[in-house]
Amino acid sequence: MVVNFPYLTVLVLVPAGGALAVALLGRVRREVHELVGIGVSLVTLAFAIALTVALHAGDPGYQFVSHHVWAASIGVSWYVGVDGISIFLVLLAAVLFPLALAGARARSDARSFVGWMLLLEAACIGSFVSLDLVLFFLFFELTLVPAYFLISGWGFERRAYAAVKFFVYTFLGSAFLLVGIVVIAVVHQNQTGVLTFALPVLEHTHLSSATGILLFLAFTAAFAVKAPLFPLHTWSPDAYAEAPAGGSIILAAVLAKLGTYGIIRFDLNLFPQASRTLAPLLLTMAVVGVLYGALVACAQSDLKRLVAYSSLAQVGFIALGTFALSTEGLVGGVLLMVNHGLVTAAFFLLIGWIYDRRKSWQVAELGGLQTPAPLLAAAFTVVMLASIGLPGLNGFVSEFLVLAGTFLTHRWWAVAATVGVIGAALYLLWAYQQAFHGRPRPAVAATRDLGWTERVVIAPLIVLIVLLGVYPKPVIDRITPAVDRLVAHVEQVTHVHQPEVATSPGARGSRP
Amino acid sequence: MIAAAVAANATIHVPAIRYLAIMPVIILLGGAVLLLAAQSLVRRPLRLRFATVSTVVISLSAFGLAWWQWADVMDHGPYTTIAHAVVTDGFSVLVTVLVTSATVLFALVAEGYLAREGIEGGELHVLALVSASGAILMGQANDLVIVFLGLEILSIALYVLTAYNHKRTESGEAGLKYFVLGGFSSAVFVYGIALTYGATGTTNLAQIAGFLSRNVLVHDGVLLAGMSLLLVGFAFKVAAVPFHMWTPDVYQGAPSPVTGFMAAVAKAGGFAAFLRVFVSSFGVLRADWRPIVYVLAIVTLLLGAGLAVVQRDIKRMLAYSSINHAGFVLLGLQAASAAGVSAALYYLFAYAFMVIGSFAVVAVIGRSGDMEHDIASYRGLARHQPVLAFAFALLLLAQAGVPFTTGFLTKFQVVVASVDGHSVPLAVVAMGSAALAAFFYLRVTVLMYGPERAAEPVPAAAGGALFAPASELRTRLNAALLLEDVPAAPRVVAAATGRVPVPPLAALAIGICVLVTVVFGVFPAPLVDFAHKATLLFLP
Amino acid sequence: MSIPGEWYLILAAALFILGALGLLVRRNVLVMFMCIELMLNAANLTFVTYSRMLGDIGGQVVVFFVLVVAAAEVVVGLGIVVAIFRRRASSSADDLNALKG
Amino acid sequence: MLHLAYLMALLPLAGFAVLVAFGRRLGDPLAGWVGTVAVFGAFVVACIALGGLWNEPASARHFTENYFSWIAVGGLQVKVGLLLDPLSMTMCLFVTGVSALIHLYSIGYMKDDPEYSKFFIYLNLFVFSMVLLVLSDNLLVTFVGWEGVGVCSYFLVAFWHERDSAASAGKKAFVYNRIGDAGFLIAMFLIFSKLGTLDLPTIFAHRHALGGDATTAVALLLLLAATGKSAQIPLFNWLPDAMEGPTPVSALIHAATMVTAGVYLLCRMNSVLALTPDARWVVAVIGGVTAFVAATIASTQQDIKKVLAFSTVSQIGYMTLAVGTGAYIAAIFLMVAHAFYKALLFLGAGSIIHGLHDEQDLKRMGGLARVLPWTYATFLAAWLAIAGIPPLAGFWAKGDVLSNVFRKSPALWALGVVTAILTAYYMTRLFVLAFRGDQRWAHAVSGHAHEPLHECPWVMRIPLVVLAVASFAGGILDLPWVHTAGLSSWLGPVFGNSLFVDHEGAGLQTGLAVIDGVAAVVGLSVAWWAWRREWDRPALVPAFLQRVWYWDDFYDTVIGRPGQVLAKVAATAVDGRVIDGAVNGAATLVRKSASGVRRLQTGYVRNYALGIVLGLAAVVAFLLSRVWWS
Amino acid sequence: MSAPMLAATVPDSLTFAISAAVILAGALGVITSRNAVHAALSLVMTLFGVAVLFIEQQASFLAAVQIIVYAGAIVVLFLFVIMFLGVDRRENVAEEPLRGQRPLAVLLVAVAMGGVIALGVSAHWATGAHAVAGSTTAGHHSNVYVLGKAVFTTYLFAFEATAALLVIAVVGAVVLAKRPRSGESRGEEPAGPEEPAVDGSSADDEGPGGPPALVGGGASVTGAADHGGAG
Repeated sequence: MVVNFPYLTVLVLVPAGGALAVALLGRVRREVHELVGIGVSLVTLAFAIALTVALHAGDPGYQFVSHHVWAASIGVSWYVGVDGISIFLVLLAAVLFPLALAGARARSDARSFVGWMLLLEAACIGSFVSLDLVLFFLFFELTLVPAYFLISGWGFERRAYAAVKFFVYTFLGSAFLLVGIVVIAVVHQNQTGVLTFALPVLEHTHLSSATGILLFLAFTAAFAVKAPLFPLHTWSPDAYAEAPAGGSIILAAVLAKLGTYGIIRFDLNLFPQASRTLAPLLLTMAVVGVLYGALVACAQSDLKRLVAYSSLAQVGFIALGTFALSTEGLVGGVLLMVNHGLVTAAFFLLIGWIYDRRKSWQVAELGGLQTPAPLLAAAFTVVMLASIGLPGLNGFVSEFLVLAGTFLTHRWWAVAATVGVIGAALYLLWAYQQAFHGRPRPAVAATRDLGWTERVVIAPLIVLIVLLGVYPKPVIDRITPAVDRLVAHVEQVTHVHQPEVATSPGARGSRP
Repeated sequence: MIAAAVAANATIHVPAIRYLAIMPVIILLGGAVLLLAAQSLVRRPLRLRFATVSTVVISLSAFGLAWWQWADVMDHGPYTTIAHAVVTDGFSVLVTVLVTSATVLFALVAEGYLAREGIEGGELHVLALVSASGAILMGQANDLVIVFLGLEILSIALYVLTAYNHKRTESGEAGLKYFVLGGFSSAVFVYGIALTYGATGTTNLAQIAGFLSRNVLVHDGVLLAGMSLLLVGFAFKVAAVPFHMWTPDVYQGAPSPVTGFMAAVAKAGGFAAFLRVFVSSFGVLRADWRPIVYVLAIVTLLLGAGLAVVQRDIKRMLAYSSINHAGFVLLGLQAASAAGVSAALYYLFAYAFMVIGSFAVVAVIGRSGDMEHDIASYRGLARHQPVLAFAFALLLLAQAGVPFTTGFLTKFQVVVASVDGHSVPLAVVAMGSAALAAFFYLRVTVLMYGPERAAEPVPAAAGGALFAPASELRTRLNAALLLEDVPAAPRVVAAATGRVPVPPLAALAIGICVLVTVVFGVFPAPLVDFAHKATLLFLP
Repeated sequence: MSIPGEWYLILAAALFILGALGLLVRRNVLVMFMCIELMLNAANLTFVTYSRMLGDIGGQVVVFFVLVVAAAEVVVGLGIVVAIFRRRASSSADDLNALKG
Repeated sequence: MLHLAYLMALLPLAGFAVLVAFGRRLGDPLAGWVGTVAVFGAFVVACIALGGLWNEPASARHFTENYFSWIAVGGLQVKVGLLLDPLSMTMCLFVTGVSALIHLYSIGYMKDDPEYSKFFIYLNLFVFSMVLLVLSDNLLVTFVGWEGVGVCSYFLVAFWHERDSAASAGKKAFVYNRIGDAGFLIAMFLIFSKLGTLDLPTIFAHRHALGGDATTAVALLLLLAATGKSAQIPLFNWLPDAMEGPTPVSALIHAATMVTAGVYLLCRMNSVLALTPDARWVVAVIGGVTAFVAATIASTQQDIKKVLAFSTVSQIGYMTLAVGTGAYIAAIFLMVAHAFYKALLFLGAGSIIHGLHDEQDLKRMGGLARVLPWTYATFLAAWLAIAGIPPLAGFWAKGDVLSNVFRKSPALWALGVVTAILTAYYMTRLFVLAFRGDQRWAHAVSGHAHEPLHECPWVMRIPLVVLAVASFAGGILDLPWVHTAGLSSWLGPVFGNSLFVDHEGAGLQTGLAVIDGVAAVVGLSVAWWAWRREWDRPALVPAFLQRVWYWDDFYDTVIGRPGQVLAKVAATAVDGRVIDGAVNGAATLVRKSASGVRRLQTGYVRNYALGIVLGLAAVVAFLLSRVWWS
Repeated sequence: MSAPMLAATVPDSLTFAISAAVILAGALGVITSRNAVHAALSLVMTLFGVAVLFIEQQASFLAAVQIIVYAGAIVVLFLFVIMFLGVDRRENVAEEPLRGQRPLAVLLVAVAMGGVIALGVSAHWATGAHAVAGSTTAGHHSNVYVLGKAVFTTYLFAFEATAALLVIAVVGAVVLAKRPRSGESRGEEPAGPEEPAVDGSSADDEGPGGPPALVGGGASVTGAADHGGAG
């Protein structure tokens, strides 16, 4: 590949341009808009795959970097690059958008829908590749706009409430983020005289512990809302439930990852000391989220809300792995982001299709779907089992890594979270039984099974779910160097080392 | 008798004048007067168009001259002229550019408005031109007297403009309220000048600063009293809480294009003088006034955003939002630094386009009579006029601070300035208020992009009986939050259906506003650099 | 030996305060205008006094401008009152409260 | 030849893949044959591997091979590989063997089921998972198999998903297993954190580095896992419900193979268990108590499969008891023997149910001996075997367990003997009620006049016969007096030092064996006498036992219902009112306070002026205060 | 404070005392008289008092302007409007419809008064630099000369800028007094003599010099300035 070609810039601009193109396309048949949308997102996917393949697996640093001054006088630059952590999130977004476009089509006004979706894709990818804090913030915030319009434009009954709640809540969270970003840049400027927002530079800012903690809290406020972490999650059930299927997919599978990604990328890099100091707090939030999410999910009769709460639990796992601050935990966390993205996307796709057929998400009104729609049921089963964390499917590997990594550093939190593993089985199987098992009523018995397009859309997800469960090594191998670098950075700053896990137990002494 | 007493040789040497410095003002004022005269020469049907074109031409010439000034300042540095009464520096040029462009946009918007309302328009444009010259004067004033005169030129013309639409009772009421309170605050302001004069012996800003830096008067009662009276005068003009109370009434009552003009120009002029006087002249005393501005900013931010949430009239809502924006600009002032000044300037500049564009839409949607300002009028707008709705949504979202619009950069820069000035809590409050503000901007977009009727046949999602209490609670909350349904009066609904005619010039103005907001949001460097170079003549 | 400036200044302050008080308590718009004039006069008196105390002509010049402003303000203000009066025959400020909230 | 061992897992997996892809097109019965052939292939491979292993010297019967690295992060290196030693070999043999037979049986049993091919998909997947569980050389990969069999069990129990009871039972099975899995997971974390590996040979080699407390914890956590999978107290009550699955499933998964995985796991980890006597006591007590409790319940059940299910629980209790006493070989012996006769019992029961058109109630059977001769004959062998009548397999295997227990703890031994009596009792009761006495099933077949009661087809008969032979002769695997040739010598090296070796004299051993035999005969006779003529004796089936010692009710009251309430409270009160309420409340607060402040905006210009003056006063006051207080 | 007072000459003291009394009485008259006409007349009283104090402080020209512009033009305009509108009815001053307005206002005034007095006792009132814009008596020139010179030098630009104010006043008066074209308003009948001077003369009177017709004092102001400039 050409070394200096701005691949990532193109990756961001392709969907953005696609959005513009769709907007300018004028009044043509809806299929044309949809095809253009799918085409553009497939091109993006091709780019993303090419980048993933070209990524040097062993290189922990940022790759495909392009750095242009954007607004010199305020120190902001167009500074993008990926490492093993972000590339898979980019890939995740690139995979899910075409599927969402193809699998969850708008009921009306396809042009705007496709346009917003493509803009959202650009914003999501932009967030994942940004290495400049302000640029990240820009994209991070930009995601709100299309997401907001997707919810309020194509959502369900209480979409207005959900959309505004989503927007304002996350906006409020990012208010702290913006101030935090500015503060660290100013502190850095006072130390070095250079005003910059570049992450690799700001990493070396010396922060007093009080400042570090405050900044950490400011950053984390935004990310925890976005993720969402307990107890800042309450926008998510509403938003996921009221959004159209495509919106729910992206919201839960990609957008929410911005929060956890932000924690890993920015909190840990910028405030290692504070991250370690406050890890018990965050771990507790995470564990409570895991258990609480499961508990509340048990009481949901609405499939979408149920998945929303299960997401809360899953995000808890991600945060758990992150703040375990061990290599295993972090790799698990990153992997879980990808896996949860795939699983949730599949969930919302399937739930969307169920809604198309039955006009309801209430499990009680679905009963017996498996008989008329075995393929749908099979797909749902696989996804459900992946979400439960069945070994051999993708969820398990990441969940195990997270828990094992957490156990190394924070034993009891891991134990508590492991108990949460039971919960997932409880509510998902209950919901599955309610929705799919039993003798179908006549209305249900006439339900269509998956059609060809639907099969084509869900198949890649199922394949990925299985593939990442059986052979996650290529992914892990690329994530690990970046995580190692991150952990080393944290350890170097905090002078606290993760318990060493010798590969050869013979070499081990007594463990702490 | 007096003449006889004057010695023959006691000639008066008129101070040197650099005409370039005052040329924009001269053009605006002279143009206004010429326009007034020429009106009578034009046949009535053409009068409106003539006035519009003239105003645009006049403002554009001033605009062009401002760029000449810019080149001059950049090449040769800033200077004062006419006995140091006016100053030409980057700051003043930026204000000039801002004000003249706002005037151009105002003229474009007003054209359609006047035609629709059937109002004679010549004087409106004349007054706007004069008012704009007042704002420019405030930007380049180097003397409290000039500030005062600029303020009055700006304000008195605005009183008239506010009361301009004699067909609306609200217009008159707003004009009167504005006038009474404006006169009151002017009196306060003048008294403040008097006390400052007594304490420093001069009204010249540079001399005040020089005096204060040479003499230790840090806790002089008269000086502080004078300064606080000046502060109140400015705070009134820029609508900082608790001196804001005229704003919603006046914004609502004034003709919609005038409201946009007022929000952009009066705020810019007020802040320009505010910044110059306090950062330059009273820079030495910043320890005294920064806490006040700090508190003012917090109250302004929160109250502006909070009160906007409960408004149903879009103009009132935008008025409160402008109060919120004033709070943000106060952040730049509070920083009392070069960064703060340029951030505030950038804010004012970007805001001018957003707010004029917004009020242009409001003027269009207001329909004949300029009365349809209940937010319910915006219900379903996106169905009929997607482009208009999109433009409005964009302008509102930009005001909320959405990225890749100038609206984000405005907030970003004042926050940077504020943090730089060690006022982190203030920055946090500001961004928090931005989230609150997002709420009401979104409310409008929710309506625009919502269904046309209050209730649309929604897909049957049978509510789980299990959670009846919770969902009932939610329903009540939604109603309480005015989110789900804004019950509209039948009249409004009837009027709101169907397309609203958009005058081409207004469309042009809206287009320019959107373009500026977006283009400089995506490629911020030119505008940001502009504001960064637009520093004050001197900083203590 | 003339009266010290302080006395003038205190008198001016009192006048200013009385003007403000009048603005707050009177309902008639015209009287409110007059109260504003009182306040402006207080400012003028202050300027002139300072001009004497500091031996500086500047204060007197400012008064000159204040007078012009006051005149212009009154013209416009009365114009507005007249315009409003066409619609309702009241000059009470309390009758104007259609815009609120 | 050992290098082919992976085929044991791969063949069923291939069968699974083929059936997923083409199962529906292959249809009935071709899909069944594909599945069966795959598993038979696995069995053949197992036999070949056995040959390979057999040829090695006893000390070198240990074959490992790595295939690919599954997870490699930091210290966690998980490779997918196999560990073939006599223990896993034995397991593989009977797992694939019994599975093959039951596959064959299912071809007949599942005939005409609308989801015929799906059944074999699940079955093949199950066999794959089970083999993976058994063969893996890494605890985490074992866990993969462990979960795999669990999920297959879920699928198969809920196979007739239109039945609510089946669906619920599947869910229950999965959730109970999941509780055990949490234990497994935490045990793995603990091992990993202490040893940095999950590789079995490495764990065994460095087990001493675990430290005392951790060892006990690991052992107890694995026990928790085992109680889930092997249906031991306190997690045993999913197994009876699991009988909702098709009968071949009950035979294969819930009798012969999967449920013994817990015991296998404990055997596998014997070297760790050996370090913690305390934990072993717990294992033993749980096993003994489970055996007894389940036997009492089995004595009172009306449903033929429920009786067998509780019998399974009881028998696995014996195995656990054996593990707890360190008699691993006895445990494995009983496991194998049990696999034969319990599979046979289930298949026989299936044959009956099949014949009676899904009638499972013992009250509506009786006198079947004449109608179902093949079933009757084979069932007879299994009955005697499980009852412990010499010289059938059950006698030897159970005797082996009890004689080991006796030395360890006479109290537990006594409990075991009482259980043995009960075992003979309930099996006899079942046998008598089903095959002897009056034919009480007329109405069951009345609706199916076109299809009169019939003996099962030959595909189902072959497995019955094969298993009957195995049940009859299974004892030869490990006869007490030929320790050098049987299982003991074969498995001995695997357990090494951790094996509890009983050194009691031959006399005592004989005595114990006699007591076993007598116990069996006593139980058998009592049941024969009590149930030969009567089929309804309420006095002998107390509600307490029928309701499973109120175990389900207890869980429901203590955990289930409070849990539901808790969930509902969390969803509505906590999430709705508190957390969401705080958010909405904040919004309402803003609105309310704004409405309050809004009232200040009266519209009266004089009020506004007052506001300005107030603000002015505040500003001036602040600044002047700086004059006076500075 | 009292010592300087005593040091002043008796005529000065008397003049000040009387003027102060007149000023305050006039101010009180403005804010208490029920009739707007009386208020306007009270205002004249105050303006006159202030003019006296201007003279007392050597600002004789301003005193003249004060009388001519304020008393002569502005108050006349007030009276004109009062009479024109016919709103010279009595306002019930004793009653205050707005709750809390009056007590708060009085309280604030009391506090402000106290503040002023406290300030007067403790602080220096005039701390500024002397004669920055030019001495009041530079070279023994007359007040008018000095004033005029300041206007055309230091304050030249401000002076020119006032032109804009006058333009606004003119245009504003025209706009506001214009009768609504389409008549939903009260004034349906042909326009009365509503400020005919404004309407008639200002339309063609433009330029920075400002229209003299608008305010009586306008002429004086410009006139005086012209005069100074010529001199």
